[in-house]
Amino acid sequence: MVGSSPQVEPNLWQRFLRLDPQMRWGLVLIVLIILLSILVPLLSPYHAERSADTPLLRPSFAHPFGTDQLGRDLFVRAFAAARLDLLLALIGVSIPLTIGTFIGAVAGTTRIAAVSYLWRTVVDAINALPFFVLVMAIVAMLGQGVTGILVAIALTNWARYARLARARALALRDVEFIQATRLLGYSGARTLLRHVVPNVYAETLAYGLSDFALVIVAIAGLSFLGVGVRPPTPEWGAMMSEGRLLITSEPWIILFPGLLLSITAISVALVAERLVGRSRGEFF
Amino acid sequence: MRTIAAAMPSTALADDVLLQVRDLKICFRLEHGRLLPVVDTANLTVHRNQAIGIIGESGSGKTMLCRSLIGTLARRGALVTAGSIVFNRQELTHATEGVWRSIRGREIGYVPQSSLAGLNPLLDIETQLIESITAVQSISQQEAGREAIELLEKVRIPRAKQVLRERPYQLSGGMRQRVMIASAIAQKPKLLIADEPTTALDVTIQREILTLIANLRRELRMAVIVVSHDLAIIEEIGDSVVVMYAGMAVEDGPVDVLAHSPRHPYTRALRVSRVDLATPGCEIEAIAGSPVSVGAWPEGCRFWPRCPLADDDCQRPPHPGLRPVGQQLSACIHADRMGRAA
Amino acid sequence: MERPSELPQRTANEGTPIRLGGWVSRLAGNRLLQRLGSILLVTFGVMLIAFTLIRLIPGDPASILLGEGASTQDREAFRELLGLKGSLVQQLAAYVGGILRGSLGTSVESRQPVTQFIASRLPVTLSLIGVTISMALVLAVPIGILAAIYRRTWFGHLFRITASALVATPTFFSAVVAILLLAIHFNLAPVAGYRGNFPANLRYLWLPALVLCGVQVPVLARVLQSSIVDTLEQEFVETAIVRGLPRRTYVWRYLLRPSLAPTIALLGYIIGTLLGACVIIELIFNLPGIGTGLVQAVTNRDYPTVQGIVFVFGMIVVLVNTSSDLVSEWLDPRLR
Amino acid sequence: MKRSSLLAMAMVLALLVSSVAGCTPTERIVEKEVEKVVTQQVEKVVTKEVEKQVVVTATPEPALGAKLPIAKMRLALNGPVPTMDTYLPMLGPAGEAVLLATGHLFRFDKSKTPLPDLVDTYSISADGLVWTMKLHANLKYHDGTPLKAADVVYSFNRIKDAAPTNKTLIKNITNVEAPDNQTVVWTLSQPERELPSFFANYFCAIHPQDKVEADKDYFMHPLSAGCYYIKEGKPGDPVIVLAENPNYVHGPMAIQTIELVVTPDMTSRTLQLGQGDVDFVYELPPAVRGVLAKGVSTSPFNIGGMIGLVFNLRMGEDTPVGNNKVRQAISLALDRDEISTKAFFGVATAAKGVCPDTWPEFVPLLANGGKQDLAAAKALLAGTPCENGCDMTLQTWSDRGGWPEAATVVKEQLAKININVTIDSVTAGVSMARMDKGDFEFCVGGMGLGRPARIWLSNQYVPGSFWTDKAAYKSAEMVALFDQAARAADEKQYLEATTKIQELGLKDMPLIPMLNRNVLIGTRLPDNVFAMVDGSDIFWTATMSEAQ
Repeated sequence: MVGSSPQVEPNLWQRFLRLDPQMRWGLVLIVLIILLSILVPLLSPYHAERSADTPLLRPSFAHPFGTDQLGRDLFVRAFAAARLDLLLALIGVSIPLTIGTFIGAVAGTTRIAAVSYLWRTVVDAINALPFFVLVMAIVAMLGQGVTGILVAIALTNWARYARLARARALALRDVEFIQATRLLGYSGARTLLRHVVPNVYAETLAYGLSDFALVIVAIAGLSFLGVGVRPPTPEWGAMMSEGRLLITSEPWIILFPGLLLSITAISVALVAERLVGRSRGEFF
Repeated sequence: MRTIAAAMPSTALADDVLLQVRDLKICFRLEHGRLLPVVDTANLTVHRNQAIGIIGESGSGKTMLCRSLIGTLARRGALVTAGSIVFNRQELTHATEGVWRSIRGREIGYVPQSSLAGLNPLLDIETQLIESITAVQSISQQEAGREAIELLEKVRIPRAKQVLRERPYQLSGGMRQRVMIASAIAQKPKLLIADEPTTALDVTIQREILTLIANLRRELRMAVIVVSHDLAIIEEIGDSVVVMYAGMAVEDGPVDVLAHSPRHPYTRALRVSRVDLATPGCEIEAIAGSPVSVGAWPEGCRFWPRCPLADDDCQRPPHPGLRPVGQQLSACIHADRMGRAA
Repeated sequence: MERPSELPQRTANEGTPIRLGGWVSRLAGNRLLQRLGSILLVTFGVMLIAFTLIRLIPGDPASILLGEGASTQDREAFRELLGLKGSLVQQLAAYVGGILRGSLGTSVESRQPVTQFIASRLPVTLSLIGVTISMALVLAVPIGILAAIYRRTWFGHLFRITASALVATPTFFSAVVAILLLAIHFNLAPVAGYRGNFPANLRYLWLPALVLCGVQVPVLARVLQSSIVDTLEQEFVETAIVRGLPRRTYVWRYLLRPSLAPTIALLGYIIGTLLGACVIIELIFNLPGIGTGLVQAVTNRDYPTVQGIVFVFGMIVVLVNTSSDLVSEWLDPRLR
Repeated sequence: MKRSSLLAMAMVLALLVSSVAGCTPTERIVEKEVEKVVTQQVEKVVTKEVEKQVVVTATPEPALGAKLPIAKMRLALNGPVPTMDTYLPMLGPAGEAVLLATGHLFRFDKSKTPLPDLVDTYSISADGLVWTMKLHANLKYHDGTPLKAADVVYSFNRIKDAAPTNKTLIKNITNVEAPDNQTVVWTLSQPERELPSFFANYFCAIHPQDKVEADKDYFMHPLSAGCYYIKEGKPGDPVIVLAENPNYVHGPMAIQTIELVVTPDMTSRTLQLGQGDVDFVYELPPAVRGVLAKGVSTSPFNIGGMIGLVFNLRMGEDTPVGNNKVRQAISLALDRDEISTKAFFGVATAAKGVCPDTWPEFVPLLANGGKQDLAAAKALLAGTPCENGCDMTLQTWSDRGGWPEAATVVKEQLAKININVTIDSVTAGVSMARMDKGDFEFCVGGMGLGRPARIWLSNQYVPGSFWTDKAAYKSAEMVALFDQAARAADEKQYLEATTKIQELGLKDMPLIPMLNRNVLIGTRLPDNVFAMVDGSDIFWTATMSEAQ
């Protein structure tokens, strides 16, 4: 409105400064953890799975996080674990995101009445069941380990994205430009692909970020119960369950991986909450 | 705070003046501390048992003026930035919440604008009335019950006993408006402010509500302020009229005087454009242009862009205030010229 | 562990439009029928999911559990035990029939009926959930009100950030910290274990419930805050202010009661996250509930028990959903 | 806005950091010295002879002996008690409850010798084939129903063919009958000097026939002629309270009530002991070797047996597991001392022979004294499937303190003779089920169940018993040796036979002994009570007379 100097494209740093503190802190922490999870295992002299020193050393300069029962350096293991957890969570979110969005969009646009009944039984039932319980049950059937977890999370999480996508697609159905496409004689598929899915995708993507925080915690939770990734592979949940034994005498074994997991989950959640809040104009 | 306010030497008030609003300025609080004026130099005087009508197009600030009289500006994110409100010899512009709470309901009754949704949907009518009654004096429940029935009868609601037990969604629009008025006068206030009491009702019900308000004024010897955008209603109920335009009072005087000899072009334009008075078959004059939007008020007299008598003097700041012309007050610098031309 | 941002917004004035002009009298019956219908559909859905769980096993479950060396006769008996006989439809019919008769199959590990295993453990989980919900409501209501009234002050911002941080904190980490601080260091609660009857078991349940509240209270408080903020904009709240009603009546009758109902309506949805967290908390605090039962069944690959527990979890969610809907509609006619 | 988000971040971090700092108050410093004291004493005691079970009080001031009888002792069990019916396969905890709350003909004492319990006197015929046992006069169950000899006959016949272990002991019993209410006569096909220890185990509990057959879930609240009976709770409950049996023949007991608290999770058991919710915990995780808290003393205890590697001989000679030379090489490649220190913190000591080194039957037969000899191991591998590297899967029990760590150390050691081991850590229940079906390659196993040595050895080498069936080891020569031991007239012949058994065992090597199965027991009990309570994993509590 007020005439001012031509809007110069703000570079990344200026745009970063303009973000509100919650978003800024979140991003800083996430980037920090990702950087460390790449650098620490590379630069550190110790190997994540082989014993480095006498067991159960207190946190010292040589071993910032101390050593566990088998003498392995926990600082390296914690950040090696970060790599695995973040990777698993990334896959654990992206697969169900794409499947769920597509199915939801299709279910939202089709006119077949039976779809809504089928939907109410299958998808609402999956969403009714607690996420963690269903994932554990599927892992029991498919067998433990990384693939088991990823498939279980995909089979459970797609329903949440599908429901979101369907709701958005239904809302879009009577929006003018969708009706216009039907008037212009576009085929159902073309409307769906060119118009509905991109619209729905914007929303589920934002939701996917807040889901990312949950999936990291779920994966760690599974391994904590001894049902997910199994020792001796470095993984936050497994490390915490190993350290739980010595909670009275050497509490840092369980607290440091837990702290890292919490900080990652919290920072992703804080960033997601700003994004999701803004993109859906939702007050929370 | 209360005591200090009372001690302030208020201007020499005739003892029967109940409410005196002088050059009031109300602004909305925007982000980064910026203020958007909505009401600027509003003036109003209400005597005991007097009925005042406030007329103005939407956006003229009349509702915000009423809200400033009952102290609910903060809820809307607005505040009084200048001028004074003296009610019953008590300065209210910077009154604390405690002071306001002692005035709301007891001294000033208020019927909000869209009052059809003004009743709590979860409570039945009886509880909501008894709440208002027992807010001021602590009397027993049966006492309050009887008084509630009395109130309903006073506002002419048939089968009062049965209505008490019903929930708001079970009543018709007119009935709900009557209950709102009943709960407003429950504590026998000295002044009743009704903000567009009849807008959402159909015509037949409007007549009943207006006669009800007139009767209540007489019975309870209370002053009444009725706000509307419909001149017919104002003329019927009000002793005198205040015409608001773009946040300021442009004319203030007795109803009949303003009816036949308005001293401000806007008041005259309003009269002329009334549908119910138009003689069939001839043109109805509409006011030129469109109502000015808040915050974009022109310099000088704010009506000059739409005023047939406008000339260069009108456009020069400062905007003219109310000054006595004949039997009324007018904010138009050519007010006396208008008297001759009509 | 659901995300608050994806909770459906069923606050008073957003979802069902308040029909101002005279309520249309509708058939109460069809509303009940409609609800019953959707309950049955979701229940059947849960049954279907529990049923397909076992069919997810790659290869033949009998050979996985019995090993290659088992004789075909043993294998057939085992497939019978798992209910894998006959065509898919027959199996489904047998499974649903079994549930209606109240049997969820027999456990592979202990050869006892699954229903008996669950029945002995269910009271523990239910009492944990009960204590957690009541504790969460007691804590969330005051915080929600304060957060709503002071949302523009520093308290509002602090609440928003801490809430989203707490919701994202992994429950098992906060459990470990709670045990370290409250149980071991300050010796306020037993470290683990459980004792049967009602008043005695509260001593074992309050700490796990507090840890669960770490996630439930922020979610509930945020939902309450948003519904109070909506109520604040309502007209009848303005009437209450204008009447100069006493502060206590104003807060309780005009601020809290109209906002409680939408919060309770969402309680049913939040229960899903609570049950998920229960599994881990039961393990850490060693409470013999169906959560530890599930972990045990999963590690021992006891398929029928896993199937039964998943079904029971589904039923708890459906039950709580329905009852929270009924309570909220009874509390607030606008939601009907 | 900026200030508040900083505040929130600081608050969350402060909460988490304080929890770490929270556990380094003065209490930790006290623990430091005490820990030094304990570790020295642990080495001193273990190297000496564990047999004497010198009780080590870790806390500086020795806890005074409590006045007997003490009211209550709370024992943490690592699993629920499924049923009180003895013949169902037992897993640890159920054994304790059954032994305490049911009547037995004989009962083990502290040093595991079977003493007559319900039996008053017994005599053996010259040819050792007929045993006549006389029960005590007017024996009663805890609710007063009289106990008759016919109950003994019924109880034995009921479990005769279903006995879970040790067919060797009872396969020679051909007949049992009760001529009158107090005498029971057993006829055997072959002399068996260890018969009383069979009756002292928990599978042969005495129950009245009419009551058992009348009530479908009798075993949820069985009658007890033993030292305790179930006062509160039933099998499957989280807490079972055993009260002293007023009609017990040798009563009254030194401990009036025993509370069995079911805590499957090993960490929770340790924390409960530290917190004082529980007085006695078996098998503490060795990593907790230090003192948990004031008033808790932990001491190593040989629960009779070894920890070793069990091989699945069902796989043929052509596979790494089935090949004898590979197994010999693995035994040589193990550094038992490193496993002991790393995985068990020195609690379970390195093995030198097949039996625990404290037993009379012990003979140091392990090649190279059990020490690691990589060169010899590599030489042995020549000409075997593992000549230039092979893969093997090692199964371990995840709920036994120190076992998963032992598996990890074994994996690191075997990598030196390029045998690549992958670890499969499962719960004991799953592992046993898999081993029964031969669904494993080799597994970390614990050979417990105490003495006598011949029975313990038969457990590993005689077909039809626990470990032998799992390893599917069949050797006629071994069975002949065991018969010879059973018939041994005197101690010398008996020791000769057991030594030959051990030599053959190490030659065929179905199992590789690794460590003496010392377990860390934790207790808050006063010394004199603790002296009564500890015992092998078959539990023993003293009567008042024995305690004095």
